[in-house]
Amino acid sequence: MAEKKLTYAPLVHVAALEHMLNLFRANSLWPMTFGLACCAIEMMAAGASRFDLDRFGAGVFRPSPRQSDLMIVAGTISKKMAPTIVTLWEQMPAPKWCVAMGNCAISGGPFEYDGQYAIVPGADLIVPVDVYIPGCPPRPEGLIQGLLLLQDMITKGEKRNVFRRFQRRAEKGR
Amino acid sequence: MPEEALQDLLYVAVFLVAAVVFAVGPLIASWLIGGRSAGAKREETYESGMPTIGSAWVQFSVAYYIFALIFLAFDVDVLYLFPVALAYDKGFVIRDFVEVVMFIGILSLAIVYAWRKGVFNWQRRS
Amino acid sequence: MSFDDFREELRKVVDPAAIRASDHGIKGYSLEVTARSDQVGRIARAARDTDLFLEAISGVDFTDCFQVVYFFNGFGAGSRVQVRVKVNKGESLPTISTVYDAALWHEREVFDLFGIAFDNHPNLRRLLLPEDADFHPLRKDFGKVHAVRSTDEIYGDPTA
Amino acid sequence: MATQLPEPIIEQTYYLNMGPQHPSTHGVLRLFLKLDGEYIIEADPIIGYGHRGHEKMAESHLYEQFLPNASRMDYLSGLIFNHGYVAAIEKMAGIEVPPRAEYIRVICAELNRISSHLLWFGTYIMDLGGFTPFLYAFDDREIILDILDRVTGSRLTYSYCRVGGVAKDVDDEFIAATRGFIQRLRSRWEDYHNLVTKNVIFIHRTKGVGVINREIALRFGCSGPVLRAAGVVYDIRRVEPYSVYPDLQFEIPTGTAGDAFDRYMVRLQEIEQSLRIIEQALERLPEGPIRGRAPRNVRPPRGDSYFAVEAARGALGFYIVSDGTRYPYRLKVRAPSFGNLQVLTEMLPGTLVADTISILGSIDIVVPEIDR
Repeated sequence: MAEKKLTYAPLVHVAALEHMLNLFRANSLWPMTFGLACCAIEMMAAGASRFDLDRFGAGVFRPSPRQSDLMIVAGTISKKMAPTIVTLWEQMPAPKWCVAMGNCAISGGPFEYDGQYAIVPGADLIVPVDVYIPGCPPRPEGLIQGLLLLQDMITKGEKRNVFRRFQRRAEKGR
Repeated sequence: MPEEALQDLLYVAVFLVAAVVFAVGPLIASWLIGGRSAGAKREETYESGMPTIGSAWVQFSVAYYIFALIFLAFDVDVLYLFPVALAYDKGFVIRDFVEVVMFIGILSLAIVYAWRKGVFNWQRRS
Repeated sequence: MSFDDFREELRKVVDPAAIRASDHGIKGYSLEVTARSDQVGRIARAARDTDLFLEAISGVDFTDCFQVVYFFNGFGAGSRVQVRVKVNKGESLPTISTVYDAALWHEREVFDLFGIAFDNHPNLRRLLLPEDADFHPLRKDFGKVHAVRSTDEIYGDPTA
Repeated sequence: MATQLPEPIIEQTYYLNMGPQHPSTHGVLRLFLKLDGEYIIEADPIIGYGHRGHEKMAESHLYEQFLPNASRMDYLSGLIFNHGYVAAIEKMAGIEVPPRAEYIRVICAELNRISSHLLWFGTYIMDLGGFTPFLYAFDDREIILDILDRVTGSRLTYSYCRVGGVAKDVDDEFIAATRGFIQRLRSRWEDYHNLVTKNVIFIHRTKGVGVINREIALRFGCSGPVLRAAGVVYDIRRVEPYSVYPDLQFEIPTGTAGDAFDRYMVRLQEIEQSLRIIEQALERLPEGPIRGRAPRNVRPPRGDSYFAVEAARGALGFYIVSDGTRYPYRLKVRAPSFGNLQVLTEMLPGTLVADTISILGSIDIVVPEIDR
C-alpha cells in the first residue's frame, strides 16, 4: 500500500469551516483527463451527452494536474507509465483524491497472470486510492456511482451532503 | 488639507485597501485553510508527466511578442468600453454609437497594420 | 500486374527452389520464400521497385534458431508474400530501413522483444519496453510459455 | 576602447514532451518534439506506455482464453478484432461457420465500425476546438452501444464471436432497433455536415494539412482511411474478401489529395457505406443455427497462417504459428495504427505545433493497439 496521502493538514482547522469546504469540494470535483486504455472511453462516454457527469459537478475535465483535484486512473498501468502516474499525482495540489477505475487499475485485471512482465497490477501500489470501481470496463453508471461514493466520503456522510441529487431509496422512505 | 480633499483621499485609500485584500486575501486564505500536498515531483514544472529536458529560457521569435502586444491593445480597449456600456443610450444613441465605432475603428487599425506587415502568417524558417 | 513483376525480380535474387507458391485461401499468402539473411536487402529492394509495401516483420523463437518473417503485400488481390529468414542465436540481420521506412519501427520492435540485432539500423533502441529493461520478453526462455519447439516440429521440413 | 559587444545569442531550439498525459494524443502516446519557436524540427513518437504484452500472453493461454484480449487491443473497433481473431483460427483449423452467424458478425462488425468512426469524429473535432459535435456523435454512438449491448452483453470489449459462430442469437427487437438507428443516423446526417464540413475554421485547419500521398503511405505501410485518402482503393473487405462481404454491394470511398480533410471525408463516407452494408445484411439474414460443429477444444494443424481483416483503422492481420496443440506457438498481431502512426515522423517536421494536433487526430490511432 503506497504511503498514505502525504498531504499536510491545514493550519487552521475549524470543523464548521472544514465541513463547508468539503461540501463545495465534493460537489465540484475536477477530474484530470487521464485515460490509459479502454476505461478512458467509458469515462468519455460518462462525460458525454447521455450520462453527463456535469449533473454531479464532475464534468469539468482539466488537462493539467495543477488545476484538478481528482485523478481517475482509467486503464492498464504499464511499467513504463507508472513513474509518470506518480509524478502527476504529486503535482496535483491538495486536497486531492484518486479513483481506480476498472479491473486493470484495481488489480491488473485480465492482464495479470504469473508470467506478466509489463504491467503494474493495481494503482494502489503506486498512488493512494480512495475509491475502486470494478468492471472491465465499468459502465458509465458504475463510474457515476463511484463518484457519488467519493462525494459521500469527502463530506463524511451522505446526509451531510445536502447538495446530493440522488438519495438512496431506503433513506427516501424515512 | 481641505475637508473634501481628505474625503476624496479616503475613497482612494479604501479602494486601494480593498484591491490589496481582494488580491492577497485568497492567497493567504488558501494557505491557511487548504492543506498542502507533498512529494518529490511537486515543485517540478508540469510537462505531461515527463521530466523536462533542457531549459525553457531560450530565445523566441519576435512574433510572439507582437501577438501579445496586439492582444494587450484590445484588452485595454475593452477596459474603456465598460464605462461606455454603463452610460450607453442615455438619450444620445446615435452619438454614442458613432463614438464607439470610431474608437474601435482606430484601434483596429493596429490589427490592419500588423496584418499588412505579415505578423499573422508564420514565416517558415528552415 | 505488379505482383508478377515481383515474382520475376525474385527469381533473379533467390534461387527458384526457395520460392514456393501457397494457397492464399488457406495460408493467407500466395508466395512463400525462404531466404538467407544476406538476400534480405535485395528482396526488399525488389519488392519496393514493384510497388509492394512492408506489412509486418515478426520474430519467432525456436530451440535451434530464430526466424524473422517478413510480409510484403501489394494493393492487388492475393499479393501477400512471406519471406522467412533463419537467424542463429546471437547473429544479426541487415536492415531494410533504407528501402522501407516502416522497417525502422518494425525492426526496433523485433530487437526489443527478441534481441535480434539489425546492423546499420540508424537508431536501434527499444521501442515498447522501458529503456532500462534488460530482458527480451518474447524469447521462449523468458517467463511462462506453453512449449518450445524446433523448426522441424512445426514446419516439418528443415528450412534451408 | 569600444565596449565589447556580447556575442549574439544563437537562435536556440528546445525540447517539448507532448507526452503520455495529453488531452489530444488519444491515449498514452508521447510525442517528443524538438521545437524552434512554433516549428517542429524533429518529432519522435515514443510508444510503449500502453504495452501489456498481449503476444506473450497468447503463448501461455489457450486459443479460447485469448479471446478477451483480442477486443482489448483496439477497444474502439473491438468487435472487428474479435471477429478477425476468431476467423483466423477458423480458417486455420478449417471450421465451418453457419451463414446466419456470418451475417450477424458482419452486421455487428459494421455497427462497431460506425461507433468507432463516430467516436473519432467527436474527439477529432474536439481537438480542433469544437465541443458540440462531440455530444452529437456520442449521442448516436450510445444508441449503437445499446443495440450491441443487447446481444453481446458488453459496450466496448466484446467476446461475442466464438470459434464456429457467435455466442447469442439476435432477435426481432435487435433488428428493429438497428433499422431504427439507420433511419435516425441518416436523418441527422445533414446536421453533421452543416455543423462541421462547411465550417470555415475546420476547413482551414484541415485542408492541405498533413498530406500523405501514395508514395509516403507505401513507404510506411499505412492502411485504412489514411491510405484510401491518398487515392488508393485498398480495402481488405474487397481485396481479400472474407465472411459474406463478397455478396454485399458497397463502394470503397477514396480521397484525392490525402490531406486531413480527405481523411475526414473518407471516414464519413465509410459510415454511409457501412449503413448500406447493414441494411443489405439485415434483409439477407438467413434462418438457421448460429454455432457450427466447432470442436470442444480448438487444435489448428501445425504450420503458420496469416489472416487479414479490415478494422476501422486499417488492415489488421493475425499471424498465427501453431504447433498442433491447443496453445498458439506464436501470435503476431499486425496493428493497423502502427504504420499510420509512424508517418508522423515524416509529416511533422516543418509544420506548426497546432498542425500536429490536426494531423494526429486525422490519422485516428489507438495506443494499446500499437503497443500490444
